[in-house]
Amino acid sequence: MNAADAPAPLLRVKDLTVEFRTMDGIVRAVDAVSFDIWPNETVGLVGESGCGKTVTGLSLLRLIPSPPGQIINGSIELEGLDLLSLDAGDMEKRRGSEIAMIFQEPMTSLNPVFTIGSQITEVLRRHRQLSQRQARELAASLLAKVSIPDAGRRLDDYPHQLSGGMRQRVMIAMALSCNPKLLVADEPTTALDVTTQAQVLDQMRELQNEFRMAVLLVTHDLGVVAETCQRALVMYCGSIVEAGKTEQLFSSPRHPYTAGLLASIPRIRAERIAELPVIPGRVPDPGNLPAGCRFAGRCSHVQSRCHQERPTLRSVNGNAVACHYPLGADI
Amino acid sequence: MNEFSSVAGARAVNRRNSIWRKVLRKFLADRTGVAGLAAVLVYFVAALGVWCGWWGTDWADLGGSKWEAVSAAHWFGTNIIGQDIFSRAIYATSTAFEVGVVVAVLATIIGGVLGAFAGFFAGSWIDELLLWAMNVLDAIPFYLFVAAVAYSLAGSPYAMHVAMITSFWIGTGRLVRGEVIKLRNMEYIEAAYAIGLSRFMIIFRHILPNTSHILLVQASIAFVSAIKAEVILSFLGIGIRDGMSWGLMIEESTKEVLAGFYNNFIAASLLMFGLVMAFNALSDALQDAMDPRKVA
Amino acid sequence: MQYVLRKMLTGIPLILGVTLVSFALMVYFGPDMTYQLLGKNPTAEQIIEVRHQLGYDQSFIQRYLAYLTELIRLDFGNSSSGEPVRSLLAKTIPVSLILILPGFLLGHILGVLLALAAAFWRGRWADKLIMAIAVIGMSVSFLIVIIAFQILLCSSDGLNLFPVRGWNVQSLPDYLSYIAVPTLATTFVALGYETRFYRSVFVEEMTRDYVRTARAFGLSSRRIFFRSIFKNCLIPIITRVMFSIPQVAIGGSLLIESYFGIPGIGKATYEAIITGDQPVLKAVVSLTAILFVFVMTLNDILYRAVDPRVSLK
Amino acid sequence: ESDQSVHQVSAPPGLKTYRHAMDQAPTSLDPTQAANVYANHVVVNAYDTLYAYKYLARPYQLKPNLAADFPTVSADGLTYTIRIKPGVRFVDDPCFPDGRGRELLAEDFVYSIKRQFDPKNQPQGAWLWQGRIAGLDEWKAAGSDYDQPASGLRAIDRYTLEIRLTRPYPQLVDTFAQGYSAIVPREAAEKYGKALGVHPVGSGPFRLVSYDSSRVVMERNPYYRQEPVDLQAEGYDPVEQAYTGIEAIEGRSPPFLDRLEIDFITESSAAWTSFNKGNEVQFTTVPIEQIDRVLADKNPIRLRPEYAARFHMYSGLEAGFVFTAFNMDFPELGYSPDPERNRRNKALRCAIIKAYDWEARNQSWYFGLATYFPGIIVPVSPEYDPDLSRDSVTLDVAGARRLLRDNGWTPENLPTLVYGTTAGVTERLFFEQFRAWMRAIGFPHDKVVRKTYATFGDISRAWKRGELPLVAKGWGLDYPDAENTLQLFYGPNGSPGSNDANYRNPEYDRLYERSSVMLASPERTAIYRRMNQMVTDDCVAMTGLSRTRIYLWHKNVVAVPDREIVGGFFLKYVDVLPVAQTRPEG
Amino acid sequence: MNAEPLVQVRGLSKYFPIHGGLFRRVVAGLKAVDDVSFVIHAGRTLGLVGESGCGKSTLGRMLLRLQEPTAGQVLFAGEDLTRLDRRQMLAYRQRIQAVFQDPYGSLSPRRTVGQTVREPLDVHRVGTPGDRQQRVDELLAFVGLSAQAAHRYPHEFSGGQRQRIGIARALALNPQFLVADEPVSALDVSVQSQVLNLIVRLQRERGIALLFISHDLAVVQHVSDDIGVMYLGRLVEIAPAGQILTAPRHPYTEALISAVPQIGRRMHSRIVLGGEVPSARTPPSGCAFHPRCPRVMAVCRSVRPVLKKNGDEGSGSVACHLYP
Ligand SMILES: Nc1ncnc2c1ncn2[C@@H]1O[C@H](COP(=O)(O)OP(=O)(O)OP(=O)(O)O)[C@@H](O)[C@H]1O
Ligand SMILES: Nc1ncnc2c1ncn2[C@@H]1O[C@H](COP(=O)(O)OP(=O)(O)OP(=O)(O)O)[C@@H](O)[C@H]1O
Ligand SMILES: [Mg+2]
Ligand SMILES: [Mg+2]
Repeated sequence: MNAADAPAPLLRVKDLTVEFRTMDGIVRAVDAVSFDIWPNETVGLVGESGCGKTVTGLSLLRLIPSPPGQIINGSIELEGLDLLSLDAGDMEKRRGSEIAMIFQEPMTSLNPVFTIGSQITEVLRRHRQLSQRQARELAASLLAKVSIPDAGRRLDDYPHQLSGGMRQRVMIAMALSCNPKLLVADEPTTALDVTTQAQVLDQMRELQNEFRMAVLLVTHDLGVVAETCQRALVMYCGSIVEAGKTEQLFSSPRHPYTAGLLASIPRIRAERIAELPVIPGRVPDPGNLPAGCRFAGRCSHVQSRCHQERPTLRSVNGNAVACHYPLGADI
Repeated sequence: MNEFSSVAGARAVNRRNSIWRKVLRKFLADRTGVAGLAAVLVYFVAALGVWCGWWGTDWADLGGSKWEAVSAAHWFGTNIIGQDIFSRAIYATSTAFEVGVVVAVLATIIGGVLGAFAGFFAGSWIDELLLWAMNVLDAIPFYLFVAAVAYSLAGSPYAMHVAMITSFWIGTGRLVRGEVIKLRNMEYIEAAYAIGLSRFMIIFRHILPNTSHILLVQASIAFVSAIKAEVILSFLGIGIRDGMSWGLMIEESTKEVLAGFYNNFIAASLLMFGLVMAFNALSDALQDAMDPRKVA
Repeated sequence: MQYVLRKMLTGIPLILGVTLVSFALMVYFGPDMTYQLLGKNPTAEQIIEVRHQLGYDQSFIQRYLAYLTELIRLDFGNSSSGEPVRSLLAKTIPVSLILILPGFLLGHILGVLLALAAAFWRGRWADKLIMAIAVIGMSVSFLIVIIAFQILLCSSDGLNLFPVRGWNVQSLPDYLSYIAVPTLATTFVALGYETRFYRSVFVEEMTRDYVRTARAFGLSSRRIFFRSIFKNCLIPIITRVMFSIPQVAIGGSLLIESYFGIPGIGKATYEAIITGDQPVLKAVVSLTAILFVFVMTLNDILYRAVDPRVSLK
Repeated sequence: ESDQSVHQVSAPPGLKTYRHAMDQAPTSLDPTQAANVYANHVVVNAYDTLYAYKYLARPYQLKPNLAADFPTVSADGLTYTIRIKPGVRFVDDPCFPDGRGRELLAEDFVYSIKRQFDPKNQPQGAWLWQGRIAGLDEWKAAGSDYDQPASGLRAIDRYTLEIRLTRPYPQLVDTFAQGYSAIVPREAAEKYGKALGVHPVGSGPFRLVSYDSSRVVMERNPYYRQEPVDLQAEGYDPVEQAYTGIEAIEGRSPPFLDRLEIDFITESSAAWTSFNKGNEVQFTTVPIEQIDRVLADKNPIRLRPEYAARFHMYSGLEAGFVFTAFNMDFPELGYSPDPERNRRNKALRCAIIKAYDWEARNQSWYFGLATYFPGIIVPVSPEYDPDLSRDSVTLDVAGARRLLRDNGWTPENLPTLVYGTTAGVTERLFFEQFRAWMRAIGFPHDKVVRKTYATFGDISRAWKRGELPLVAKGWGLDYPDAENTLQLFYGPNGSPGSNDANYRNPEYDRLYERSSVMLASPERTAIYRRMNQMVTDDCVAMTGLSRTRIYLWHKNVVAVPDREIVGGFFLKYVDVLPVAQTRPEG
Repeated sequence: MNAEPLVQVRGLSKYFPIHGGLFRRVVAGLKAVDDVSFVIHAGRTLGLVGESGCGKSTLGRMLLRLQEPTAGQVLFAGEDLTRLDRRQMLAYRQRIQAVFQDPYGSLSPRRTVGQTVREPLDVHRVGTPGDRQQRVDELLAFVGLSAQAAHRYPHEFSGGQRQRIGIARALALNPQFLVADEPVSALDVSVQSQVLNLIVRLQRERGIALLFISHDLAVVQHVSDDIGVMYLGRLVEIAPAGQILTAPRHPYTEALISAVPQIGRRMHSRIVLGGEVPSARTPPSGCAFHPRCPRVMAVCRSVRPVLKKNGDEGSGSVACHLYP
């Protein structure tokens, strides 16, 4: 296992491209996305609705619904092994044990007609040689770990008997159960109340340290990223437009989109301001993307080059940014 | 900051009813569905011709002798009293459409309206009453119910229609009710209340139009069911009274097939199979195209 | 238990409704038996006499109330052939049940199996083939299937394997030979509908979020499919099976019974309708209503057994 | 305890079983309901009647059955004395004190006829004796108390009956061959009440095993009286009937079967298939649609060799006919107070009769095998006149059109012809054919309409209430005497009686009344024929047609089947040979 | 504060029946909203925050008379709305309007935007049909949509645009009071601010009083003059916006503020509440917050605190035993 500062990343995604065949033609939901994740690191993936966050997360586990979706290009290397080259059965075995994913909707993500105990033990027994009793005991201890009171009895509860926060914690317990190296968490707290969200995020962070896994935290909430992630990736229209260490990215964003996003989120301020800064316009239609920079239509610094040429990700002052004219860069 | 014109306005303006357009586009992409539609249209033209008197007019004439074989004069031969089977089969097409359309339209309207009322007033006595009525009618086995209606309205040529409508609206009613219970909690209904719309206006302006996908699909199912039921009912002697239908032809044929005369049987069952098959394909494609989860 | 009781109580209005509607249709406005009971050269006086005997000269309310008291006593007297209705039912219902049961079970079981296959290989050729056959099956009229099967399997023009008609069952081979063709025909026709219905249930369930969750934790698709999804699908399956029981038990076999000349309840009822045999009709109608209420209750109980979300409410 | 539904055993091997097919199920086996051949097939085999028709004689002839002899009739023709055979026993049944059938006595006959006058039984046979046997109507009016006597119907001792009539009734003995007059023991009727309809207790050749809407199963009545068959007396015709092998039963006592099954198979195709299989029903009437496949020749009727090799065949005309009468009470085409209109209406009716294409009907429905004839005396009646003019049954479209034109009928003023039928397919095609014929003489398509009725009961109601201008019906003879069809046009029989045409012709009525008390004689025949001519001349009905029945039965069955007049009498004479002996494999 | 407030809510409560037993009798009441009182002055905004299920929407719906209160009064310009019958209420519907949460669910998918915006005008028969058309165009322009938009269907618009259509509909009748139930919660961050700006603008330009419901304090504070905090059906604190954010008094308010994720702050400073949000079906005794409260006292378990005016330190009220 690699140490956090070791040069070899845990996950190396290169040029990942995912397309969907839809009624409106082919939609490229993820377009040549590349990024790395190092062991025991939390990486935030932020962006607006529909920019391809979930699809990116799903493709790491090869769970893109197919048809209509298909990974058409790129590689996903987990500890040097290209997941895309595995056969289906092999991949199945690695899901859960090496790479796991949890989802946004705690209400529907658990099977309503089985007890949570049986759902957790099923996962446990799939990946480890355990007896039913051992699995059950382990499940109870996992539930206790995610601070579910009275865990032993709760195992016999059905999902609908739990609150949203508890369900999400059950999901986390399931994710931890087989000790994966990478957990993809797709908006795990978005459906929860703020106070519950705080609880769950706290818990995730603690457990991550205990179990030493890497987390790819998918969210649209910049605040959450700022508070929990070491590094962040900002996506816009299927591509990563900026990436870097969280503090630096948020304190001195290079991409106009990142900057606009940061400015426009309402935050608790001492003074009421007359008008929030906005990013004008809307995200372009995924089936009808502009030729040049996809943000060009909404960008306040747009120049003619932006309409013709697509910028690629390059390093600017420590951040990686895909912009011809990054902010605060001296060109 | 009028970004509307910059992004969406670039597309053609005033494309009315574009939700239906989207449905249409999806539908047209479905090859079996389109083939079904084409076949249904062919049948429809056949039926139309009968209504307009272009063909099939001699279905009641004794134009030949008994059980003539297939010939240029009689494409499907003649029946036991010398009537032209082809004309009768074509004429029966119009009957099928008549029965299908009358039953489908009325059953759908009744089911839609009553279902919408039940769903809208779910939990109240109106709903209870309508649910009760649905259960009551559901509890009576279909063919027995139809037979009972047919015999109690004996002599009326529409007994069969009445019976089918009375039983077919229930399916639609239940589906619409379920959908309306969902719709009822949509915020646009609340918005309509907030504006001051009366409940009736809400039902007719906001709720029913939003069940149109169910109504259309249900109507197409009712159409097929009506045609198929007609055959069995006519066989049982409680279907079409005067005129010609595939059911009557099959009824005629049940004795003939053992005499080795298959023309009535083949003509009617093939034509009917074709239409039902086409319509099934059509309604499947419609169902897919109109699935709200896949549309809006 | 309390629940069952409540359910049964709510069944009372249903029974009243069913009996009222059917009474009005079948008995009150139904065929007039008078003229069938008259001789070849009747007099006006005899007509009045027979009408009185049959109770036709009473008001609707009187007759309906009389019917309800019969319903409470569960005694409907004698059919027009003179046979006590009870023994008529005791004779015909078992026949209908064992006649229709194999087809009923086969239709549902095969339907579920085919639907499972189609849903499992969704989008592949197996799915397409199964669904194409299902649509074909749905498009053929039951009547045509019966006629065709009878010619093919029972007549000397065809294979001549099974009896054409009748019901002379003393042993298992007898039974099998008599039900073979009806069962084939019913199964053939039902299969299309069942397969399609169940497939859509399975497919719908396959798109649920929890399936994706299970996959994300590495459970095999087979296991997800046959364990997790299947249990969730039990509810619509149970509902469909349950609610087709009254239909097949009383009316569903009508066509089969009349075509194959099998003395079952469907045929008896149909004949009672066309002749206006009131006692039989009353009994069948009451039975249907009671069976329906029973099935509804049973369905709810099973529903609760399967779906934990319901049982707590 | 002999619960019948329980031991519904199939034919155990070794039992001699005959499976008969019939196209309809009886609705009840109670003699009071024995209104048709279907019921009679069972009733006359479960019960005894005083008289019966001879097995083989055609035209039909009566013979004593339970009666020891023909009745002794008083000179005025009003008092009949009948002796019955002693020692006849009812079958064993729990209704009898010790479960053993007791002896049948003259009193039982009295009781059984009274049952036809007891409204509780909803009897259908009373019309045969109403107003004829003295005292029965009074007995009914007094409350139908079986312990009260009826003056005209008495048992003078255990084995002797005395019947007194109000007026001569030459057909009385025929009525005692009907299922209606079958003899029921009082114990059974009282014990079973309505259920007697499914639980016959009689003294006939067979006893019931089981009965439902698809078949009846009977077994030999072990007590049935031993009466060796005398073929000569039964009217055996060696030339015509020897092929059936019927001589084998000479001198033996019926019944010869251990077990008799009658399958009620409504669909003739199903009956045919079942028959052809060889191991199911052993008798069928040839379904009309099979004629071309089965017959090599129609005149005379001959089977194709492959069928002739396997089956025996008998063919003959039915004892009955079909006809369509006008309801004369409809002023649009019947009697009108206006003499001018009356005249035009008659012309209209005559034109319709001319347009009626009996030949086409015969060809399409009966493969040309039926016989159509003018008037209402059917060919099997002894009084039938083969030389009658056939004008009224000959298609004459031109003549019909001329008649209409000459009498001022135009498509606009023609009345609408409402043709009532039941819902069957044949009925509908009959109608379509009729409509096409009427269109040929100028009726617009929508002036010939069909009105369907759910059941035969419902259409009878419409007829009896005079709601339909056309009455299309069939009539099966109750006894072989033209009186049985002539009464169909007798004025006082008007609706709701059997004269659905409501034909009222004083002259006809006078002749009918005169002939109805006459015994068969050339004089009576002449009167019958005059009446027949009147009906024809007045253009009251399109008539008539008698169908040819073709019966087939397996070669191992020894029988001459029949279903006319009463129906079912032949069953007790049926014998079955071991299969191997007779069945050539084809 | 000057003059009479435009909206006064007094002791408003809503209990939903809980059924049980053999005949489904009502066995208990679910207190979705329990004895809530506050006022809103013309042209001012009250922000209402609280966690899911605490009764915010129910409260909003009662103000709109979409739901009948179990108890209490809603005075609008001095008139008690809860007493009006359907007909009388119709007149007030013009003056009180609503904006809803779900940009997808609040517009009828089978009606064009024009029809939707015009519908209130048609119902209340405002002006001639020509006037109405013109008014629709004006409204669409006001919310930043072109006139062509009127002919299109909702699904062709983005969430933010739809929310603006909803606002246009609410403004059609020139209301004096607007209830906005989570109008931006379903929107993306970059669009959220567009809509928030619009709401601020219409409030400023038209002087509309606003009840702004949200679960997100950051959003609420941006538009509100005063902020009310709800917990399990009860108002636990209400105070001017600046004050509540800088000096929250109720421990729940404190926790809520600290739980909002903030850029430029690491998690350590946060107050994390233990336990789960209790269900409104089985509310805890005493102060409903006590099982989760970091500063719980013995009295909290048994005595339910009432909403009391803050004595000295600024305006506002709080319901907590910490502040006797
Ligand atoms: N099953 C699918 N079929 C067709 N297109 C899809 C499908 N799933 C995703 N897409 C397309 O992929 C794009 C990215 O979707 P994705 O779900 O990854 O967005 P997201 O960033 O997770 O958004 P959100 O914040 O709403 O969850 C969408 O624009 C959508 O058009
Ligand atoms: N029609 C109803 N019948 C029964 N209970 C209801 C009904 N409507 C709401 N409730 C209950 O009332 C309580 C308050 O609901 P409400 O919708 O007002 O909460 P909310 O604060 O708006 O929540 P959210 O943030 O989820 O929108 C909840 O516990 C809810 O379950
Ligand atoms: Mg997503
Ligand atoms: Mg809410």
